[in-house]
Amino acid sequence: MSYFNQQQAASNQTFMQLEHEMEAMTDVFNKIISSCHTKCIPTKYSESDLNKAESVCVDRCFSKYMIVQQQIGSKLQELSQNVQEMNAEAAARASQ
Amino acid sequence: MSYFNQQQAASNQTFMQLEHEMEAMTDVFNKIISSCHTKCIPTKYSESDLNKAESVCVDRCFSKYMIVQQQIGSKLQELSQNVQEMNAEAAARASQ
Amino acid sequence: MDINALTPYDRNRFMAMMEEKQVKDSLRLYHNLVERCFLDCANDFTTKTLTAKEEACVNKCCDKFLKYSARIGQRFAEQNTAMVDIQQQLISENASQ
Amino acid sequence: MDINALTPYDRNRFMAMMEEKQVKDSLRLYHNLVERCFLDCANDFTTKTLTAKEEACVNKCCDKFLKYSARIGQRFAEQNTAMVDIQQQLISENASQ
Amino acid sequence: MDGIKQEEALELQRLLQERQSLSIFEEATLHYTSLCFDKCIGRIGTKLDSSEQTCLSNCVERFFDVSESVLYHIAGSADGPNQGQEKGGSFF
Amino acid sequence: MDGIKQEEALELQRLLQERQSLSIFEEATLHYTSLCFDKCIGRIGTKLDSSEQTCLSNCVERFFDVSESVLYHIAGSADGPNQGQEKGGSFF
Repeated sequence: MSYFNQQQAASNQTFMQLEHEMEAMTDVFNKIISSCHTKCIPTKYSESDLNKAESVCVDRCFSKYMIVQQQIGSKLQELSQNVQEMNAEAAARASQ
Repeated sequence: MSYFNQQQAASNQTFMQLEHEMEAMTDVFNKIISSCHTKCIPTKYSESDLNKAESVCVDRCFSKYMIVQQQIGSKLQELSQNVQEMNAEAAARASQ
Repeated sequence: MDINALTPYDRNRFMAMMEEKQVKDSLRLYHNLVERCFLDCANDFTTKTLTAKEEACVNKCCDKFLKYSARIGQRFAEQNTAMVDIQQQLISENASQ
Repeated sequence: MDINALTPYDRNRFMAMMEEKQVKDSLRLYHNLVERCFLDCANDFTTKTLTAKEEACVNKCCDKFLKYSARIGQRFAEQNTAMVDIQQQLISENASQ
Repeated sequence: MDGIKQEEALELQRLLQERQSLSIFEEATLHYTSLCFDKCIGRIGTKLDSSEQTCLSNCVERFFDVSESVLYHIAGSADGPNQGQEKGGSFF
Repeated sequence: MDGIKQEEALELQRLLQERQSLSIFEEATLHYTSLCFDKCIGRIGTKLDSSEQTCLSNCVERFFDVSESVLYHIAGSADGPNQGQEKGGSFF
């Protein structure tokens, strides 16, 4: 099987990256749908359309979620780097 | 492969029934834990033990859940029988 | 991510994946809607069918959720232009074949 | 369901299944506890660690949930005596080997 | 597969089907039980009172009514809220 | 597998590992984002105010603190609330 020639390997890699990205985006989308509905849409349903307040809330909720996501991502990266640094220091001390 | 002799087949069937039963029971258990906690355990955690009111609530909540489960099961069976009867009648009419 | 690296075979895989995703998303949307509108609107339980008030509530609940969901989708697409461009490119190339 | 129909091989499979289940249940319990006690107890967020009050809350939250869970477990076992008997029989037969 | 006779194969198939349909029924019972319990029963009193009983006996059918209503509603507005979704496209 | 050279196999392995660890990081980001968003942000105002900001910057670490606390607590009471659970047993 000559499946793994250069071109097909590159194509497959691109496909898998796209697939992975789509999946991650779907997960985030669904979390936002859930969280922002709780915070912005009252449950008494007096009308079919989103009124002005609800629309504004939804837009703001979305931006905030994106900001929070970025901050959490940075925080996790910072914390994991700290762990890596601690491990490196411990390894350095152990080998002395 | 003589895997499917009588004894082993019966044993395997028993095993799969047990496995299935355990899985179903675990699902019900987890649903009850979730639902009854909401209804019985306040979130301010003033003490480590369940007080009398909470214990009584938990016991009652559990029994009620079991009763509801039985009622829902009967209702679903009744509804599916109705559908089967309707399908049988429709088939009988169609073949005339 | 170089889209032009995709072979015709993998382009088809991508289109198939998108269609499958759309089906899954529609199913999920349906189940979410039913559960939400049931929890929020069905409160009477004394009649043999939904009351007119409950039916009206369910309709508004659906409309509102769909519009809400579309708005989030718009904001989301604005945020993820790269992916949207990729999708658009692959779809139009597929359509012109 | 005839337990005596189980061959020694399948009895071992059952014991292995039970152990795996216990591990899964413990993990689930842990994750549930952490999420619940975090949501209910962590409210300060102005300090670099949990406050003494928050720590105390987490401890009580854990204790309460474990006792609550055990109580439900007891009621559940009383309701499902058939399965409990089966488990007890298989465990004691396994122990006496 | 050696040793599997025709009748055993048919028996196996029947068991698998049975287990599948039991499983779907069990899934439904599990789901509607927790849904209707959470919906119909508020404060845990001494026993299930009549309004709770009424709620429970109508719960499943009202859920089906809502399912039907939502499906009809979505199908009707298939061109509306899905603007931007072309065939095979998503754009979320 | 024909046609796969040593170097391609190593490259594939590296990519799989990379994808795995990215995935764990992404999973964690997804989970903590929704948790901290729901926890720290109540009413949606014009912008994130300072108390919300403080909450967010401390949220993840407080979650780890609670995880540690719970783990320590469960490990300590391993003989208590699990009465009836014998080795391999369950009794729920």
